[in-house]
Amino acid sequence: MNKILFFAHLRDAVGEEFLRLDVSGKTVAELKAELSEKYDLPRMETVMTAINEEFASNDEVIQEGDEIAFIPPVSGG
Amino acid sequence: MNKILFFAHLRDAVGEEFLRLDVSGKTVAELKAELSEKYDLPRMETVMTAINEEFASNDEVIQEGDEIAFIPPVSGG
Amino acid sequence: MNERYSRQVLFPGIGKDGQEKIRNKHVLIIGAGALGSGNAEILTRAGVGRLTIVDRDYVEASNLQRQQLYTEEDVAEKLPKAAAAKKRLKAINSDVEINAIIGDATPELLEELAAGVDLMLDATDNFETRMAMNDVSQKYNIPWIYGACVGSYGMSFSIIPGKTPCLNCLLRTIPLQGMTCDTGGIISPAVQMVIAHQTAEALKMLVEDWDAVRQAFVSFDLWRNQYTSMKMSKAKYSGCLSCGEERTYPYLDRENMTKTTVLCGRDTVQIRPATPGEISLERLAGQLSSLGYSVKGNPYLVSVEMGEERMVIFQDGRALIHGTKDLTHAKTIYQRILG
Amino acid sequence: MNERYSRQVLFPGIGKDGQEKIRNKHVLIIGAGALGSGNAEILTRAGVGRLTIVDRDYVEASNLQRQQLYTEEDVAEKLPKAAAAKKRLKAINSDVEINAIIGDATPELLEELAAGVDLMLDATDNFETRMAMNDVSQKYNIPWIYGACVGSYGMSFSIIPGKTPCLNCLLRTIPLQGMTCDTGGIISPAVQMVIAHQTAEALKMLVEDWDAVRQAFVSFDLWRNQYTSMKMSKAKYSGCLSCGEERTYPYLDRENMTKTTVLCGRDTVQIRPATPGEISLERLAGQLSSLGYSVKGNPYLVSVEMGEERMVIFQDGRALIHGTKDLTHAKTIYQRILG
Repeated sequence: MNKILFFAHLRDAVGEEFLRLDVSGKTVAELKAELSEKYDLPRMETVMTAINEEFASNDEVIQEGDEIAFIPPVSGG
Repeated sequence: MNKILFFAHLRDAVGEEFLRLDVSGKTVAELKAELSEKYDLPRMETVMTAINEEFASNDEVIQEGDEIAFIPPVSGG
Repeated sequence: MNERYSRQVLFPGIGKDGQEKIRNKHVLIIGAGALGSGNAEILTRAGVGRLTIVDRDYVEASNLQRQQLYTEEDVAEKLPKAAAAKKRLKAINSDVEINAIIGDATPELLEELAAGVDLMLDATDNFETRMAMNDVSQKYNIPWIYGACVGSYGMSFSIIPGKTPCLNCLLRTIPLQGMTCDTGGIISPAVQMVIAHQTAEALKMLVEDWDAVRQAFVSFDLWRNQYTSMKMSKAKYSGCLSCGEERTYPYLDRENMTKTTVLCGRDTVQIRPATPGEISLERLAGQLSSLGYSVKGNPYLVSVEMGEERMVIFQDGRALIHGTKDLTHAKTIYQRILG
Repeated sequence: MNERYSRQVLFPGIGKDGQEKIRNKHVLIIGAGALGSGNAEILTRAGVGRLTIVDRDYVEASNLQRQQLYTEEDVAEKLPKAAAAKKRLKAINSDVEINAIIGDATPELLEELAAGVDLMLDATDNFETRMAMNDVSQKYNIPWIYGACVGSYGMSFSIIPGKTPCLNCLLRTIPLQGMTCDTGGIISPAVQMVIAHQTAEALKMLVEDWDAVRQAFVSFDLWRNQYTSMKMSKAKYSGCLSCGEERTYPYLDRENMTKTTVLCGRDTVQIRPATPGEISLERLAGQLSSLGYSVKGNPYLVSVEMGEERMVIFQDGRALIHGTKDLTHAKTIYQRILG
């Protein structure tokens, strides 16, 4: 099982602070594509991903028990 | 085994951000007294304690695997 | 839409209704030092209806490094902080009613000011005043937001009567000899971080979004890169004298306050802490001298030079401030060092 | 000990030597909006030697809610932000040399300013300028600190050439259609929280305490009570064109910049983004109209009224700004909405 956390507007789009899903074996890119379709999430390809509080690239493979966080970069200032 | 985290001046007194010690079965008060003596920590009776990121009173008993944090209240402003 | 607040109204947590609510609220800020000036500026910019600020001090050169409303001119004029703050806040937002009170935040004054206040913000530098705010909060059912910092370390906690634990539940007694900005130093990022937390909580309460209010006690250290959130549901103490069933509001009682007396015929004020405690004189002397103060000591007392005054501290926490007859000034000096 | 900085010198992370180092440093701040004004005030109070501030905008009423150096008088006088900031900063600390530049932070200007600068602080409102800062940082070996916020959400990351990943490693390309303060709103606690992180990192770098510099990418949401620290050691990308072995500094190249042109004989500016991308017009129109803007659209374009101007945005990111001939002003409007 995996815990998937959403930050900023992604949290509003998903409607929950986190989801519990079994996504082990998938790459980050695959998970992004799946969630993007299911929740109509905007521009997921630009969103940063942390696995267990460490930066993860789009081709990293998710393991059982990993905690995933999606962190959208913003430009306001 | 337990992880024990120190904040603010306690961290400087201990010289480490955290210690790994087996302290299960002890109360918070007992652990405070022990550390206070070993590291010459000032006024530990006024320091707040979190066990697994939850407030713990002085008579709470520490369990195996618990993470303990010592957070000294300060008065500056 | 009022153009001035447009970016805040766009934020879904506030919106038009929230802005209207902010406009109708009255906030009391105790202290106009680092936390007080920063909190006051943010709430003034946010368009709060009324702001009452209490402070007993005047602006000094050593304040400018972190106290954001003040300028070199305020130091030159030795303006009281509350007055200097009001001047700047009016230039920032003339729509906000600013009530500046130059004086000591005694329990009597706090009780007097409590009527009609929607929220209190803690920007004081000592636990005695905080414990009095805490009792006033419980007695008059007014939420308040604790905030404090020293060095690069700080903390904040939102206290809502009837819902969260109170400060007395957490501390049980006033800690003596805590670290203060005069003994541990302070950098302004730590101040700003506490202010960020206090004002976010304040805005949530002003727009009455009670579900968004943080349940956890936050503490952080910006130099050591630490941040922790401590859940507080188990911290409520049923025997608490401030918020428990048999409450007595002990910190509104004169008996439990620091006592100040001018010593007859001498240019000296005596300070007696509310709860006498054992002070480690050796540790205090070491700490003060490593900070560059000129310190003398023996097993019974520590004597420290502080500008024009000299403070002598005894083991039970009692102190003599030589070189002044001003009670409020003497208490300020005492609390700067002993918290 | 200079009384003014005494509380900062007392902090063990700074001390006398650190204060001396701060005094000898030159910091470049890009942007004098919310992050820029707050960062500039803290570094000025801290006693930095020299501060250069670049901004292309002037003070407007909607800035006052969160931009801490400005007053109602600055709005009335329509002062350029860099000039208004300088006026206030000099009143706060006359010892600091303030260099105010009123203009667009183009790659050319950034390269010109880089000489002799010890540190750059990001306080801009768009990724194009940030990517140019990032390339300048790598090319001239100057650390910089990324900071950004929208709503109650914000983030910060310290970038040290040769040591940490750079912004181009993280993003790989400029995100189009990010959230901005003009589309998501902003509350000032979020601004202050970013500033707290940026200035803490800045002080560490100014006193050359490189071990204390935060290795993690911080992001937080003050309304939703979230905070996370993401370790970044694995983020460094060897093929990065900004910091990798075969670097080309692509964002210093005119080719990769947003192009602005006045359309001949019309009161209109055309904007062409550096990297054309597919914009979801439907989403954009929905977002803008739910924010209260007057919006019209069809499958090929979205048209939105923005005060005295009207902006028409096409699917590839190209836009026409009607009602102005001022290139910088048009680019400001475009980046406000599209980031």
